[in-house]
Amino acid sequence: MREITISQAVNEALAEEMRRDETVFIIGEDVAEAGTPFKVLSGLVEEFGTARVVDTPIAEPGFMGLAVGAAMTGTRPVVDLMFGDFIYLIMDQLCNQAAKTHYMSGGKLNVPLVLRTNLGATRRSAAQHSQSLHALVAHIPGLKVAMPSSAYEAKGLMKTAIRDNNPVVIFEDKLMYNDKAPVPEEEYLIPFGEANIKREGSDITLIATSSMVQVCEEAAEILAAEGISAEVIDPRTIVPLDEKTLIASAKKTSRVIVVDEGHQSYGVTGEIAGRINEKAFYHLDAPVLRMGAMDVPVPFSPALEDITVPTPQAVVENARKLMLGEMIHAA
Amino acid sequence: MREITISQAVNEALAEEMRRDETVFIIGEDVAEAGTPFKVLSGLVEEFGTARVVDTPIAEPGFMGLAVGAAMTGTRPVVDLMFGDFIYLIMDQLCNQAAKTHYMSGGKLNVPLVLRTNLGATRRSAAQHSQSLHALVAHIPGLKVAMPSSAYEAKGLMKTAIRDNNPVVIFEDKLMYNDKAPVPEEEYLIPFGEANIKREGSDITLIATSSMVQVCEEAAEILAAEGISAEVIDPRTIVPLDEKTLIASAKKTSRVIVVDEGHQSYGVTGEIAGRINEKAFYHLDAPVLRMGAMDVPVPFSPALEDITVPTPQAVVENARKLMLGEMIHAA
Amino acid sequence: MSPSKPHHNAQDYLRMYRQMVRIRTFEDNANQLYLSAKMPGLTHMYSGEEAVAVGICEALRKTDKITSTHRGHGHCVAKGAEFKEMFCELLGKEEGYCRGKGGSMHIADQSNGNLGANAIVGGSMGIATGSAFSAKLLGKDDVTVCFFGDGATAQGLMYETMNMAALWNLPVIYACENNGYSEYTKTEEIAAGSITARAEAFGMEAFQVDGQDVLAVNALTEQLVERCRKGEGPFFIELMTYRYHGHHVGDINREYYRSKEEEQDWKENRDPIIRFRSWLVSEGIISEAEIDAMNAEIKDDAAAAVDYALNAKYPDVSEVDMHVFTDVTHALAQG
Amino acid sequence: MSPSKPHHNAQDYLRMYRQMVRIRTFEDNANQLYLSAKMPGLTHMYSGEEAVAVGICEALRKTDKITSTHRGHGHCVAKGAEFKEMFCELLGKEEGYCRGKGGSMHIADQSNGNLGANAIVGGSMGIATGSAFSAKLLGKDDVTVCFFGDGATAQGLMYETMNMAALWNLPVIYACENNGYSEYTKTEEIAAGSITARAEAFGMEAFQVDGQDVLAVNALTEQLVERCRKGEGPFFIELMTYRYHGHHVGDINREYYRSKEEEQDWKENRDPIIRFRSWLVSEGIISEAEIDAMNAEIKDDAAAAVDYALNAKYPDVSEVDMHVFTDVTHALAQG
Ligand SMILES: Cc1ncc(C[n+]2csc(CCOP(=O)(O)OP(=O)(O)O)c2C)c(N)n1
Ligand SMILES: Cc1ncc(C[n+]2csc(CCOP(=O)(O)OP(=O)(O)O)c2C)c(N)n1
Ligand SMILES: [Mg+2]
Ligand SMILES: [Mg+2]
Repeated sequence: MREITISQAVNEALAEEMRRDETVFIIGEDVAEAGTPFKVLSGLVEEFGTARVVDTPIAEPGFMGLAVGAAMTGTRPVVDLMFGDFIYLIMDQLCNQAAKTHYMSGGKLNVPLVLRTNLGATRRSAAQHSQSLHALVAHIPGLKVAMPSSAYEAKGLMKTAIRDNNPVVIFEDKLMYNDKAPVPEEEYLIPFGEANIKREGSDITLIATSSMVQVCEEAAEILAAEGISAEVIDPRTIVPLDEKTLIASAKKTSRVIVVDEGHQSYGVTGEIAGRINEKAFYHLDAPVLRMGAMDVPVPFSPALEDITVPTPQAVVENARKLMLGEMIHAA
Repeated sequence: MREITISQAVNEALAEEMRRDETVFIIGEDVAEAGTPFKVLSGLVEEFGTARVVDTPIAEPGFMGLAVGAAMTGTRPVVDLMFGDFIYLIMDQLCNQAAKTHYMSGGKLNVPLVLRTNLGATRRSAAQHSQSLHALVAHIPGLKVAMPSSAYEAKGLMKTAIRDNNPVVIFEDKLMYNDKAPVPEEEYLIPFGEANIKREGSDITLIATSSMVQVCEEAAEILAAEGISAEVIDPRTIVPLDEKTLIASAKKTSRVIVVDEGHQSYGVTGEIAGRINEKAFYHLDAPVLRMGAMDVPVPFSPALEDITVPTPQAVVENARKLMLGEMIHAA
Repeated sequence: MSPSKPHHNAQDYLRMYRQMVRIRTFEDNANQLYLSAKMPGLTHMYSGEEAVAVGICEALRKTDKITSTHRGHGHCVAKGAEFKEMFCELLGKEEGYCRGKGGSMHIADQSNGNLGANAIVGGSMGIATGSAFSAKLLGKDDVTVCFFGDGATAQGLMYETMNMAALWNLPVIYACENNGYSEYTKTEEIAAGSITARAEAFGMEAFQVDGQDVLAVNALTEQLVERCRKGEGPFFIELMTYRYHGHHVGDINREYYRSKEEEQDWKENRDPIIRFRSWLVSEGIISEAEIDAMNAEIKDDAAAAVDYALNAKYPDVSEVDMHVFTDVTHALAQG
Repeated sequence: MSPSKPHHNAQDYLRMYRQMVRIRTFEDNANQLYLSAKMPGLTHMYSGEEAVAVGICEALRKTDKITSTHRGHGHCVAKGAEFKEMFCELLGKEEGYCRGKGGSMHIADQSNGNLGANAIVGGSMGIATGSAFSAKLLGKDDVTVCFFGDGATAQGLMYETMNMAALWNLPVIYACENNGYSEYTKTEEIAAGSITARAEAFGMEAFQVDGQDVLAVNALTEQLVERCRKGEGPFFIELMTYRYHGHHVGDINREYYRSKEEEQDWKENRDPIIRFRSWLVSEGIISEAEIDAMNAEIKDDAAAAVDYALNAKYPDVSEVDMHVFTDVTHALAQG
């Protein structure tokens, strides 16, 4: 199968959906001629014109609000938020408006909107351009949250998101835009709420989101060499969350590590660990371990930044500990 | 000891600290003559004048940002955010600016600021005036988060918050402003990061925040009548979190329910359950149960609203299940 | 009163009058429901501002859109809503416009183009602008009116969206209902400079109009709507008006922020309904007796609707996790 | 060039010149560090805009405050910072102004009243306004200058804070550096109407000035700072200027959004340093040879600082969880 980058995958998904449905449009800063700073949207304005690939002023709350209204009245906006860190600026429009409109109207108004943004540290972009804030939106009922981990997912989830009649937030990893993966030429969609078992294993389950999937796959390789068989699961969407697959794996391996690039406290790892503990408790041989990003603002200095996020080595070490039952003494 | 309401307790704390330190000022909408819609600040403008009790336009991002700058330059703002739901509007100033300034400046700039706001449903205020959004800020490194559960805590935590050199967010329960509790005449402070064991018990631990403390105390009463001895713990601050006290109790009782009024998914209950599971796993007889508010926008209709938050009855039922080991079958 | 426009006929005038009275009557009943503790929560009365909503909405088609505010009953009635579904909504009943899930502060009526009240002050500026954007993209000539208060002019969102509307010539009219107060604070204490100048600075034509004169409001709006349809939008209107009640139904002792005399002056000398009524009679369009009959009929309608709503049923508890998502019947039944 | 102000003496002029050259030299080195892959991340060059930062900051005292932007090296130098600590910060070293934790986009120098660069466009409008609020509350006569770009005028926060500053007469000057572009987009495509009119609509005096003329910028600022100290603030200045490089150091192929000819025109005909240099020489304040010597000395200083910074050490990894809170040494060691 041909291999394409995440960047190309997202671009293809958007182009295909914009061809299929002329109510789909893209709105955000420097999305047209510039094709975004990450160049993900290159070529789209040439095909679809400036009426459907819309450059905005630097007014995130404004164009997010505009998208909510547009979505309520017959179009399907794909909002481009240049950095995930800017999500703080649009929280009201996203969480008080988009997320609640369908419910508050008793099911009469819909907000079919996609918010495309990103996450990920270690790009030397410092504290306001490096955050992974997906947990914030996952906490708010009414929003779906997708976290592609490869070009295959990036395309399939984006197409599903655009066709969804609810607000969907997609977090791409800004460091992975050039990573390639096999992507079929034929059209496909990836349903929300279906986890992907990236690698089967029997000794320990590694649940990982976005960028952390690759980290866990590397960890699994290392562990395999040591005779430890790790299962790697990518939930793909954290809302809805495919609890069933995660719990089945936990019951099978009886040891689980949850790895996510958001801050560890009050984030994604707590939720997933909490659910597994609750529903697979009597099958577990050890506590579910959580590995998030450090609870510190992302430092600029490379010497510090690199140690704030989970690495394959750190996952391996924790997996070894779990296998050896070392946690018993800790607990 | 005299009994005063939460409203009076907050008012006293502010008045005392404003007398003690003339750099403390209050800023927000209708805080002066009106004393806020909840009338919590009545009388303060008369004593401290409009220079220190400052009515603003309806510009939450603006006055929050103003407070950050004021805090960086020698004053100690207490920001009044009328409803906790408006926190979405100020997330950038709170989380990108206030929370990160000390860190980003390598320790050179401080932001000694208090954000006073509220939480709590069942007031018939519908989806945009009823949210309990403390988990969002607890996720962001650099912010401390206090959740008073009675007049005693409301006063002591507020005074500590004002003297803290970091940004602190305090969530009051908007339905409890008239609830009375014994509060000493003498000055006292409540240190952050120290949980309060509201009621000792040996069979099961109920960890509860804010409004849910009372819910759990009621549940504990009912359980006591059935011969089940419940320990009720109020963490008082969720950042910093007094993990030690929570874990010690979990080890003692071996059964835990975490009860919080924020939405259940990706919120506070997952974090606390996750930590207890991780650190008390081998002492637990049953999975840690989580009870948050339903993952739905808060409905207006009383018939629906009342069932979205944990009640004493629901806590009792879950406690019974845990005691009977019913979770075994479920798991 | 402003001179009538030639194409208006008696029916148009009478419908405007009727709609204003319907709003006032709706509010009187809502207030009564609050005072008798039959309504859950609080609500914000539109009484006194009727000429604004009616003058504007009578210039709109059904397919034109509006966005509304926390003080939204007037907009909802003016855009075509029925008493029964409105009272049911205010009481949290299943037959309400939003199945009781929205309540007063979120009432919406998409069948008549009302995209909903909003409990976030200024929160609908983006929604209205987006609705206008949609119309343009889809090639429709629908216009959107964004209602908001003087207090909302303090929200930055307004300037962000006005900038985009002006850059892209969107068919949207920003209608600022300046009732002199933002909660318990006078407008001059929270708004520096000039409100219309702010819109003009974005290159937008801005107008100030007497919001107690339904014909003036209507004539201006008709003009601007027409121009919007031709792609000459956006526009800004500041409507000078007054709310008779407190900020909400519970705001009863309010002399610390405004005087009884001021209230009385507006009610007695500038009431939009009284003014329009005498004009209608003096122009010979309707007699006093006919007007009284119309008023009585509206009163009866409202009473019947209140009665119906009080006896209507609440949504079933199983609805609590419905409508979280469009494609999932019960959100909490999932995984 | 604008006429000199009487109270300026040769030393003042020469300091202004020196500061402009220091900024240009700093940026040339920073760009070089990027091009040679010695600097982590990206950075935004101030070259071309020097007269803005210098003209303004030379009108300020050390205790006056500024807030800066993503394009902040110029403000930092102009407000008194040293090359060594600045280069250390850009390279993430322990001796940087922020111990390497902030980097180019968050560089701050509180010792000279620089409250910090900000990577959120418009993000410091509130901070600057609050700093002015503090000064007023504490009875100090310090003034705060808020630097921001034309692109930032699209952010609603600006209007919210200008409204409060105007209502409360705060001693703050909003300095809009209009360099014609917001990232890869021309200002006219993202700003409707008039930028100064927007400030004026809030009842604020607003000025437009040639940002390539350091004396004009300085003279206007001195006047406004003086008036701010007397309680006559706030003020707004739009400074017409140009950035020579791309949006950031990596923005190299940029002909799709602006022409080489345009860039050349600004560099050759409107360069603030060249213009001021010839004025200084023609006025007999300094000779060409003396200027060349000054330039060379600055070049050497910068080279030495770069060298120092390249060899300086990174913060110890144990610093990663320091400075999260003021009162906790290691945030992650807790609980
Ligand atoms: C973002 C936000 N801030 C504050 C409030 C609380 N609040 C509700 S109505 C109101 C006053 C609004 O004044 P205005 O816009 O003039 O409308 P009016 O009530 O006069 O019709 C305030 C402050 C809110 N609902 N939303
Ligand atoms: C809130 C926010 N939105 C978008 C960006 C990305 N961004 C960084 S600089 C910039 C352009 C800023 O333009 P302007 O304010 O004119 O400053 P200039 O770069 O021209 O100095 C943008 C869009 C950002 N950093 N913050
Ligand atoms: Mg008003
Ligand atoms: Mg610019």
